[in-house]
Amino acid sequence: MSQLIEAVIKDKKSWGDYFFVTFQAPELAALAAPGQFVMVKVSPKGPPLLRRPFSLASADREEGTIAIFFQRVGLGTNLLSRYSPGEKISLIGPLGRGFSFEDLAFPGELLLIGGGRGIAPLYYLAQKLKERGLKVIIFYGGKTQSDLPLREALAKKKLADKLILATEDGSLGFKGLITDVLEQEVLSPLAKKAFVCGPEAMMKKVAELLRRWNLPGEFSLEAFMGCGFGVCWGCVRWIKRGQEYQLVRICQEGPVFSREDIKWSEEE
Amino acid sequence: MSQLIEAVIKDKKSWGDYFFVTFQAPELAALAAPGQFVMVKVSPKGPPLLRRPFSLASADREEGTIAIFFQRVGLGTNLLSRYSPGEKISLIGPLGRGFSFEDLAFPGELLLIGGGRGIAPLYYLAQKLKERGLKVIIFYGGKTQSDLPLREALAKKKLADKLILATEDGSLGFKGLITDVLEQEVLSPLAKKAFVCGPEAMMKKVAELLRRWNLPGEFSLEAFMGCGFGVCWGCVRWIKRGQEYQLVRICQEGPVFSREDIKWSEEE
Amino acid sequence: MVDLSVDLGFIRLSNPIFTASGTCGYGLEMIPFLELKKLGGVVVKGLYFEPRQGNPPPRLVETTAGLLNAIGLPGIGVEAFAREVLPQLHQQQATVIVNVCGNTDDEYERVVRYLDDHPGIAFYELNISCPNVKEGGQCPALDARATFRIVSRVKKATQRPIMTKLSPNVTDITIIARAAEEAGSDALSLVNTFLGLAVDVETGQPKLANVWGGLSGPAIKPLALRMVYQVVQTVKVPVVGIGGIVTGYDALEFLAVGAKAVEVGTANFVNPRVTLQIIDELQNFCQKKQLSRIEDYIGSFRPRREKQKT
Amino acid sequence: MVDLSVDLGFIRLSNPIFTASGTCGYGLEMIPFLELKKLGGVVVKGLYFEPRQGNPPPRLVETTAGLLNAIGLPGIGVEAFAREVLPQLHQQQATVIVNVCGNTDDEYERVVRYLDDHPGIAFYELNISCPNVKEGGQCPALDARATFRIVSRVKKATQRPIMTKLSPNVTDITIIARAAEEAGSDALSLVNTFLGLAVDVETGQPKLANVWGGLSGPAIKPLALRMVYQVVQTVKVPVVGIGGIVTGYDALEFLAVGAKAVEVGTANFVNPRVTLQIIDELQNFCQKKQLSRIEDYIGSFRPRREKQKT
Ligand SMILES: Cc1cc2nc3c(=O)[nH]c(=O)nc-3n(C[C@H](O)[C@H](O)[C@H](O)COP(=O)(O)OP(=O)(O)OC[C@H]3O[C@@H](n4cnc5c(N)ncnc54)[C@H](O)[C@@H]3O)c2cc1C
Ligand SMILES: Cc1cc2nc3c(=O)[nH]c(=O)nc-3n(C[C@H](O)[C@H](O)[C@H](O)COP(=O)(O)OP(=O)(O)OC[C@H]3O[C@@H](n4cnc5c(N)ncnc54)[C@H](O)[C@@H]3O)c2cc1C
Ligand SMILES: Cc1cc2nc3c(=O)[nH]c(=O)nc-3n(C[C@H](O)[C@H](O)[C@H](O)COP(=O)(O)O)c2cc1C
Ligand SMILES: Cc1cc2nc3c(=O)[nH]c(=O)nc-3n(C[C@H](O)[C@H](O)[C@H](O)COP(=O)(O)O)c2cc1C
Ligand code: FES
Ligand code: FES
Repeated sequence: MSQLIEAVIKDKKSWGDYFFVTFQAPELAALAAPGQFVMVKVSPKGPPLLRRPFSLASADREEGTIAIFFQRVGLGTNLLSRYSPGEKISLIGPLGRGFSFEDLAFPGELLLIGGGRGIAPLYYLAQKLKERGLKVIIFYGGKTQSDLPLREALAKKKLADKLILATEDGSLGFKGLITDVLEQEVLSPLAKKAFVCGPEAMMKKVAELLRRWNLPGEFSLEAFMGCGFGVCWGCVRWIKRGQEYQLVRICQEGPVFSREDIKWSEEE
Repeated sequence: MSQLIEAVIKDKKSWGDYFFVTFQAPELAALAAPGQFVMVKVSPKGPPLLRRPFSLASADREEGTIAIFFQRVGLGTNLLSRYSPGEKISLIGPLGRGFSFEDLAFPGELLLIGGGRGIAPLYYLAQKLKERGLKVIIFYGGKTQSDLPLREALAKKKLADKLILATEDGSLGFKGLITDVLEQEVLSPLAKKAFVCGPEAMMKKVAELLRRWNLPGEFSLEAFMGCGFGVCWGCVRWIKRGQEYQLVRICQEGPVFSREDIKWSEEE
Repeated sequence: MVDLSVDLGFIRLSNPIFTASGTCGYGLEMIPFLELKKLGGVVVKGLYFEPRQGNPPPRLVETTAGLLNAIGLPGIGVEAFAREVLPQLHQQQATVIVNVCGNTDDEYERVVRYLDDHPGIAFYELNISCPNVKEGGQCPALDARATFRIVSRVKKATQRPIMTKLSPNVTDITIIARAAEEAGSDALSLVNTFLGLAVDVETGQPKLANVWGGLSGPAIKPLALRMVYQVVQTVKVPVVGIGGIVTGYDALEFLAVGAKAVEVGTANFVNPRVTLQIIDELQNFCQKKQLSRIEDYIGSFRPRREKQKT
Repeated sequence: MVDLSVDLGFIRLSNPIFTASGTCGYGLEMIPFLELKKLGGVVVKGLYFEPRQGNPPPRLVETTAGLLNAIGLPGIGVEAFAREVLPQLHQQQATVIVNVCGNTDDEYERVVRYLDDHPGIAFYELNISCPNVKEGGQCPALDARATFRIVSRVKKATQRPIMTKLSPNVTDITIIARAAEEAGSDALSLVNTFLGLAVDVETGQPKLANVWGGLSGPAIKPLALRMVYQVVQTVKVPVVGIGGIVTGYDALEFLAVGAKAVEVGTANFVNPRVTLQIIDELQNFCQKKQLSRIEDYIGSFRPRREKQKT
């Protein structure tokens, strides 16, 4: 069950336009799972009027903390980036349905594929997968070097058995799209599933590859959200339910969906 | 000529809900006169949408600074109270017509009568009057002790030859309204003029006394202001022009008006 | 303790604060955040007879202090509603108001006839004012005759009281209000959303897939309040005010001009507990003003128009 | 260098950005902040034949992202305007548009007849849509026949082009737009303010002495934009868009849907240089988009309505 709380900012790290903010929020930490998100009131009185959704990038039950990792792209994220530790902010969460990984077991190998800020939910997921002793291969791509700020934390915390980086300008890791790298990947027979979050075009390309490889995959989708908790019906997307596509609320039945349920283009 | 500038906050003092904020604003300091005001953009994107007017509480040509003294009463003043030295804020000023004191000379004696935040323009005026060697008697009233935060600065800077304080609850100075004190005042034959700013009811009462005493007086009036520079016609008040009352823009032809030109009630 | 209950004539409600249709789902989604029985009423999402998908995405655009929506009334239809939702709402002891929709007069009638057979509904809100279904915001509430026709027909078809929800996109809302009243509407609610548009200047495309959308939120409050006041002055039936309400102060403005109750919409998205906060604020206001009943405040607006000088 | 000039048919203007009537005084008050000749046009305060005091104060209330005004068109009258203001505007090389008001059809006619004798006016904006003069927001622009009548009469009385300013407080603005066009209006401008109300809940009094006021500012932008688009689709004469414009992005939305120019109102109060900033933003936008003329952007809106799924 999700909650509406006032949380105190405990810590804040930043790299250019990217921010990692930790909140003291034991009520949410107790319930959180990777792939879920929170709705954040970035400005007490607005503008913007509405909350903004951010995936959980971490949650620690013992510490009673949760964290988000976000990129500054517009008004809301700009305001959010200005808060300092000690300040309070209103959160609703945890919301939505996260990744399914409970049925995965050693010696399974998982591909986590994140583009830019899309690394956020995967960063949390990787922690959980490593706790279960699974092998985690992380593909982390961006336009340029500065779009991959979590690479050091991923390495330091040993969240990836293999960390593959790619930048479009070649400033770090492979030069090109992360999907180019992925395409050249020789899939291990132990590969069990992929977890994906990133820009729409990237996710679409990954979905194609997974289909080709016949590998199960889960995608964390985005949509502009009016409420985040299922009352406005504003965040819908075409998702397969039974035999047909329906307009399904991302915030309620997602944001994580299986590859084969997602309608990737008008033609499908 | 008034200007639109971005000014850096140089200094900020506060006493409870009262704030004295100094801006580095040489363009405005060069033009400022007591009784004039500035329009302040308290929030870059709003709300509130509109600027807020504040009297100049000081201006120093050499330092290139101006100051405002304000009370926190609503959204705009609340936001304004949160700025810190070093931050920038958009100002328009100096605006309006200030007090006339150029024709006053030694050994003239002036009464400055301020209620609460109404002390702001008088604080500036007192500086100018003292520079001219005039005798200044300041009446400064409020609900309670904490409404008179400028009393110490007035004393320290020797801006008043006589500083008379009054509080409604008697916590400081005379117990009662500042107008009660004023009423008991034995007017010196040297008294030349009164300058008044404060709540409407107080100003009305002072106007009555001045009429009785046949003493010239100037009042700094307030009205909700849309623009502050004369284009919206939102700030009008009934003011005598020639033989009849007209609806005159406070921001353009005021905010300072002579007692006998102001319509104090519907009946007049 | 202040008595916040209000009398709509056909029903007395524990307080004048409802959640507005389309902004609290079927009510159940709000349960994590508030006890539904604490609300004066819960107006559930617009219901057609059949299930519907609604409009394609994107369905929402944020504007300054407003929200433009073109949801297009997706829904589960009356059957699933009566079977799955109503019993749960009943268990929560919610005062349920169903927002009734139809593509045709006939469909409105079928919806109420079907629902009349199911207990647990306090009354109906007849949604003849959604701007997001027909091209260019067309809806029956733009026309007095269409309003009269649908309301009369629904009135005859149901045992329950009906409240007709009006559109603000009209020259004179009092004409439509009167038509609804004459057709037998037991109450009126207003306003639904204002027809608006937003353009993505980079692509030259509309920001909403449906092109048009309905504007709600704080931006519209002064306009909604004006219309509620006009309608209160015109009709005898109770009026429920809607539009941009976020705080107790906002709700009081509507009550002052004579609304017997108010619905809170977009504000629920920002703060799902906002309705309870508003109820608290009404309590405090009445206490401060030494009013023992909120009904003593309703209609207290005294518009003294100053003599105009030209 | 991008060519920002726009052609209204009867006049070519250096750029599509005007200051809106009532929000830049008589233009002269803006001189401390900007060079008037840099603007596409300066629409001065509404002018009646005689001087007027306007409405009693309070005349303004701020709302969320909006401003409710009941100024009531105070002004110096045509004589003082022609004698004292026009020569100064001329000296500033401003493109002057006079906002023409009247209590009667006759007064509108007298205003333009009088002003026709004075040089230095580019064209007239016929204000038939001010909600702050008559009780309850009544004005000719609510009615197609009244609109037709006044516009025809003024058209016959003047040598100068006229642009009719429409009210948004109507069910179907295209009907009024067509009436004005048929009556000979050379252009249309829209929107004037939306009729609104604000209540002081402490006193139960209206916040404006005039009770009603007109809402302007960012709050109304999506509604104004929708109406401008509807009118552009309906008439052949050029349309000038107004309502809530603050940034170049806002202006571009109106140009995209086909407005040939825009007027900036309330935003001037917050930032008296905003119009120049908008002009800069248009420049930059065109450069980025490699458009050599802003006119290539005007009307570029392509409303692809996604097929609706119900
Ligand atoms: C379930 C979910 C989880 C998310 N998790 C994260 C996260 O962990 N970290 C993170 O950085 N971001 C995340 N996002 C995206 C984040 O919510 C948006 O970046 C944010 O709302 C933008 O707000 P803004 O006010 O700064 O931008 P706005 O001013 O609203 O918009 C700025 C620009 O971003 C575009 N934009 C806005 N929202 C979206 C969106 N949802 N998708 C694509 N483009 C958009 C706008 O079109 C505009 O061009 C998530 C979104 C969803 C739906
Ligand atoms: C020429 C001029 C000079 C001023 N100089 C000063 C000054 O030096 N120091 C200072 O503290 N204040 C001064 N004021 C008043 C100041 O502008 C207001 O207090 C301020 O605008 C309130 O803004 P807000 O957003 O905080 O309050 P809001 O949220 O707008 O209002 C809060 C409360 O204050 C009331 N209020 C708002 N404006 C006024 C007003 N103009 N008069 C009376 N009540 C009002 C409202 O009705 C409301 O009850 C001056 C006003 C004018 C017109
Ligand atoms: C996302 C959304 C969905 C809505 N759906 C409905 C609906 O199904 N039926 C209806 O009568 N009104 C609907 N409305 C209108 C609201 O009930 C309400 O009339 C309007 O939003 C104005 O109130 P507000 O400003 O408090 O939001 C909807 C509004 C929004 C924002
Ligand atoms: C204070 C004020 C005064 C106005 N006076 C006039 C006027 O004299 N004539 C007129 O046609 N419109 C008048 N208007 C309407 C504006 O010209 C404009 O149509 C409206 O404000 C919407 O634009 P905005 O949202 O950019 O302000 C006035 C608006 C305001 C806010
Ligand atoms: S964001 Fe409101 S239903 Fe999903
Ligand atoms: S505040 Fe706009 S004219 Fe005075």
